[in-house]
Amino acid sequence: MSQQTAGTLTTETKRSSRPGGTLYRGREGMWSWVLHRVTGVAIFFFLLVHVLDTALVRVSPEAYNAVIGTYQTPIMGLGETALVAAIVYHAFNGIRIILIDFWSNGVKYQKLMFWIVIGLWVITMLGFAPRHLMNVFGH
Amino acid sequence: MSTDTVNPSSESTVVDGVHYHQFDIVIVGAGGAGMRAAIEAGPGARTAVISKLYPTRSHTGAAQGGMAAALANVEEDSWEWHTFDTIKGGDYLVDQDAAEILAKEAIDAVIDLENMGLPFNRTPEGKIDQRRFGGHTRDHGKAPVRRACYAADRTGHMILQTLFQNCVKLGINFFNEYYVLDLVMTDVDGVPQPSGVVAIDLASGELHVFQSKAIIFATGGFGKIYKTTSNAHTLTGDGVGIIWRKGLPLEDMEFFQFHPTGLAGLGILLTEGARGEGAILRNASGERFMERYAPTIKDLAPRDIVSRCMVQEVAEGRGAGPHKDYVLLDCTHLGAEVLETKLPDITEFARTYLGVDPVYEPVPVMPTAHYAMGGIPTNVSAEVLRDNDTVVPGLYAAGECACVSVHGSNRLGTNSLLDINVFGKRAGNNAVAYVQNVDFTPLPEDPAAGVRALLDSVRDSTGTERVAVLRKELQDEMDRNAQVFRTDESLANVTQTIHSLRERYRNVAIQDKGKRFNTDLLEAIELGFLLDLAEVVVFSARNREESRGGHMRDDFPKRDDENYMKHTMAYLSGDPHSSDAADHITLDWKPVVMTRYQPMERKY
Amino acid sequence: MSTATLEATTDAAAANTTSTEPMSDDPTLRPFTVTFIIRRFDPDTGDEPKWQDFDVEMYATDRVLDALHKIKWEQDGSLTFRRSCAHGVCGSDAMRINGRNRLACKTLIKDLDISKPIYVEAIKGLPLEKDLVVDMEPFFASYREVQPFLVANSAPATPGKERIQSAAQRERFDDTTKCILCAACTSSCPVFWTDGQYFGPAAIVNAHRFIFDSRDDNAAVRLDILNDKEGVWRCRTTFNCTDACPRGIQVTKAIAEVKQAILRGKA
Amino acid sequence: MTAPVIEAPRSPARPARKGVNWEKWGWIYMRVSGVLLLVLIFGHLFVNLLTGDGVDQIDFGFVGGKLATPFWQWWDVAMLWLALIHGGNGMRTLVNDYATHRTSRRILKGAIFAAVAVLIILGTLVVFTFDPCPAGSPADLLPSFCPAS
Ligand SMILES: Cc1cc2nc3c(=O)[nH]c(=O)nc-3n(C[C@H](O)[C@H](O)[C@H](O)COP(=O)(O)OP(=O)(O)OC[C@H]3O[C@@H](n4cnc5c(N)ncnc54)[C@H](O)[C@@H]3O)c2cc1C
Ligand code: HEM
Ligand code: SF4
Ligand code: F3S
Ligand code: FES
Repeated sequence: MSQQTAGTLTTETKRSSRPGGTLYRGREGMWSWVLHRVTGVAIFFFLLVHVLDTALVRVSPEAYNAVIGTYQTPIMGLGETALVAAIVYHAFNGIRIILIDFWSNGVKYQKLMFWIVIGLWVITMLGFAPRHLMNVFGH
Repeated sequence: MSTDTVNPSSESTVVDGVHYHQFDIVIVGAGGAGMRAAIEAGPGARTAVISKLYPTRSHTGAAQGGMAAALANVEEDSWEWHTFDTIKGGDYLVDQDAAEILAKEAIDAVIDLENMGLPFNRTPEGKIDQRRFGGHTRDHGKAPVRRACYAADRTGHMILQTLFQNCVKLGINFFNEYYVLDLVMTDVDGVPQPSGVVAIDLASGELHVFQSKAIIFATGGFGKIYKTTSNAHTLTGDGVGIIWRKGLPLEDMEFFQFHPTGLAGLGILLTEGARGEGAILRNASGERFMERYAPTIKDLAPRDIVSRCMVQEVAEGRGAGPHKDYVLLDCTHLGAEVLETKLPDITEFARTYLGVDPVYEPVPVMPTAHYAMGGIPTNVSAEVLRDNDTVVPGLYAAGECACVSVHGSNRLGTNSLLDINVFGKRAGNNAVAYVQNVDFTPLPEDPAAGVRALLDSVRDSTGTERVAVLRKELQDEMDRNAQVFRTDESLANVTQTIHSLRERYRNVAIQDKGKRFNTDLLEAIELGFLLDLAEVVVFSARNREESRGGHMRDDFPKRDDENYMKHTMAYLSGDPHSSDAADHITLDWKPVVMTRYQPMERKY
Repeated sequence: MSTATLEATTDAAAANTTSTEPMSDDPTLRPFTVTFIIRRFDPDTGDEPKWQDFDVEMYATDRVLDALHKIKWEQDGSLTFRRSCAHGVCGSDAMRINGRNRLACKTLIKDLDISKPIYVEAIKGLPLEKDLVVDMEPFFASYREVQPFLVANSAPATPGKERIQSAAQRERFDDTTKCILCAACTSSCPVFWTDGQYFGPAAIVNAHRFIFDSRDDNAAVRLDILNDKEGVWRCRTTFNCTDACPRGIQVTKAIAEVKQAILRGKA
Repeated sequence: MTAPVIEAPRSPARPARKGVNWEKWGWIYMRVSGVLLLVLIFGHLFVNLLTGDGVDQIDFGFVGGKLATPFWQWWDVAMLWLALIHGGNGMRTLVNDYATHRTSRRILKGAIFAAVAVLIILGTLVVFTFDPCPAGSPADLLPSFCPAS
């Protein structure tokens, strides 16, 4: 049996001979994961900033308000909508992943559940976006 | 693919660009027979398995229906009955001592596999389940018996996987995608003795010489001499061809089995297990025509008989379809449940490749070239024979490439998976015993010279012939003239064709001049073996002026025990390129071993 | 037993040889030209892989493998790919056809959109050797690593007989016994593509086949192996493996079952 | 005769893992925290962005008002910890996937860890040491319950 373990295979040397080719045409499962990953990273970086800006409440009310004021500009308003969109997708799809992992029929219905996630996402965003954008642009 | 995948226990040395290895036992072929031998040989001697394919790509994996053994798990059965069926099924050209061993050791062979992990289908009591198969009967032909042990309709797949898994467990050395091209023989006291094999590593294009004390050939069949065949593209009979070119004999090459139920036009197999489960063959008018030909066991008559009946139905205008060129396999009454659980793969084949759903429609089928009964002659110890009874020390053969002969002129379904296990195991065991007390036979000077010359001649050829063109012509002509029915005239025709193809083959050129993974070169070499073997098949067939088992001569429709109750032994005895095959092929006879059963008329 | 005449025989045989042509005279089943764009790589020059076009006459019922053969046999003999059985049971010819992993011998032309060219390239994530051929060794190394063989410590109840296993116990792992080790799954897995270190779905499938075999006693060891940095936890349930498996194995489900078994600490 | 006796496989026994199985617990953690975060974040977003005037209402007074109650203190701290560890672990997965070199892996993971740790500590301190009515600040910026107002 091979002395190599699968965990230590050195593929580095062969890298150059592993060209990519076309984009893999995955289905719901793959794209849902791509989105999940992208949204997860986006939320993470937002969160870093968000904790910092919230920490300004410890500095002084003026400092906090100055920074938080920028959240109320239209550009940030749009950005916030995107952020919420990302969180909502990530959250719903996270539940889908958890169902796949723990519910015995989850695997069977994963494609359907993806479309449900999209559906719920649309509904949630229809509920949120107009309300939020009205607040942002309403003044 | 450096494929000393599994802890290469031998260091190789490189001389003049040729790699040299030394193993006690070298097994050529990693199909069922080769790996079964390796499981015996590996723990007892330093063993290497060389295969032109990754082991799990071998065609054993395509076998579907089952493996026979008189376990009597579901109904009364005995190995004696199994012996009798095997002998009768082979139209009495079976060596009865070998058939007895096959049937007796079948039981252990199946249990071995089960204990190694093979997931057989189970009876309600949890024992190995068994199903009916063509030609297997209770009490000497009284009624069909359930004797075939099976794992859905992928028994061969499971056998191949299980054997590979156990090779992994044992840490067998595999040299995958190494193509063996020559058997090295060294003259010892004027007698040529095997001393190793020469192979090309396909990934690198480099030559490797494996010196060894014992060599086991397990290279499978050569169905690719025909066009319509259930065999893989890679079943080109290289092993049998190598033996032939060494001047060693080949036995019973005229007997090739045509399996009745290949998907019409494609040759992809639908297992006899379908009929074992109750499927019925019908002609255009829906008639269950086998009732006319074999009133007792009908659709479960042996393959040679069913195939002939099918061709005859079509020949007499009762074929189905727009061209009236096939018959129908009707599974519709079995119900979706049986099809999906017991025959899932073939159900899918029909759906995928013909767009026919067996649950609702009958499937178009026609006979397809399936199994070589003949091959490298061996005794019951799997030792290769130099003539009727002298063994070549240290040389073994097992599986479809060998002819023990347990199948005689027609193999019963499920007996081949059995054969590869029983005689593969024997080959492995006997090789281990043999290598304990002998030394390596020295290699001749530059053992790879012949192979290098062969490869260079093809690679450097500036000829104009294309491999694919020649191969297609060979396969078309073999289908036309040497298939289910043969006559002296048809065989004479195809002999002519083969000769001219051989001449053109000298002029064959390839386009890929590269070193690495040169499958263009590989196909050219394979074609050489196909041509050699087709010639022997046809020459042997022409010589046998009778009809028996898989060999049906329209001009001699009767079995002729007086003159032909004997095995054909063919030898390469002259310049293979002489225009008359008789100038370079010599035929001889070998008696059939009879123990208990006297030939009778074969009725079902 | 037969009295068929030679003519009749040859006719029948000849009819057999018209084979790959369609079985009916339906005019929609006439051959048509299909363009294949194949990603070529020649290891002897070592140049970057490049795409090459081929036009091939095909019937709707032909397979992509037939097209590759036609190209190799009639146009360019150097086109290199693996194949053997030609009907989806040996696992030789997994490749990327129109961006998805499939077996060339199981992909019918009629199931592809032939108004556009058909793209064919090697599977992804394993070292490219030549044209459509990749080095399968890393793939098999992972396979060997999960101990894909029965380890039964006890002897069968009756010596010299089979171990008893109920039909239901047998059914428990039926799905994963179908694997032909074609690597379509592993090489479709986005996680495997990243660094090639992940065990990959095929290895997990083959571990599953034994973990849930009632005769086996080594489940704990295999679960431990897969409860590893490169084991089941790397699976991100992208389902590419399940979509790609030519044997219809519910690969992601098998992986989920292995995860659950690890969490519960037993099979 | 039965199957050949086959000894223990020759594959090298894997060295026993040392310490915690990060992959397994990470995997479990992602799921548990995910469910909790769903509630916490949705609640957070709802209260902050959809009730009242939405985003416009957010200022020191609003936040200070929330953070003065233990309920929202704990809510925000839970969210902070769960989300940062969840996100940090997720980022670690990404680094494992895409960073090929040992050193770059180590640096990136170190950076993620540092960021997560610093922010968790900072955030927790802020929440618990926070004074909603800092002395000397203009009263109109402060929550309505501040004595100054
Ligand atoms: C579709 C189909 C269904 C079948 N169903 C049944 C059934 O239900 N029951 C039954 O009993 N039988 C069945 N058979 C027959 C049986 O499967 C085969 O006869 C048997 O599997 C042959 O096994 P083998 O080990 O001899 O050869 P194979 O499995 O064909 O293996 C040959 C090996 O030799 C290697 N090799 C060949 N040439 C070289 C070379 N030059 N150098 C290196 N390596 C080489 C190949 O790589 C391969 O590993 C079926 C056959 C077919 C085609
Ligand atoms: C709102 C509720 C949330 C739920 C239900 C949720 C759920 C999940 C789940 C189940 C995973 C694991 C995915 C997998 O293993 O394949 C995951 C991954 C991840 N999450 Fe969340 N999450 C949530 C919020 C967040 C937040 C707030 C962040 C950012 C800080 C975040 C960042 C990430 C990241 C970066 C990953 C890794 C993605 C990957 O590996 O592909 N998530 N999430
Ligand atoms: S699980 Fe399916 S796709 Fe993966 S190797 Fe096995 S057969 Fe191929
Ligand atoms: S494609 Fe890969 S991520 Fe998991 S579901 Fe399949 S193994
Ligand atoms: S050639 Fe065997 S699977 Fe395609």
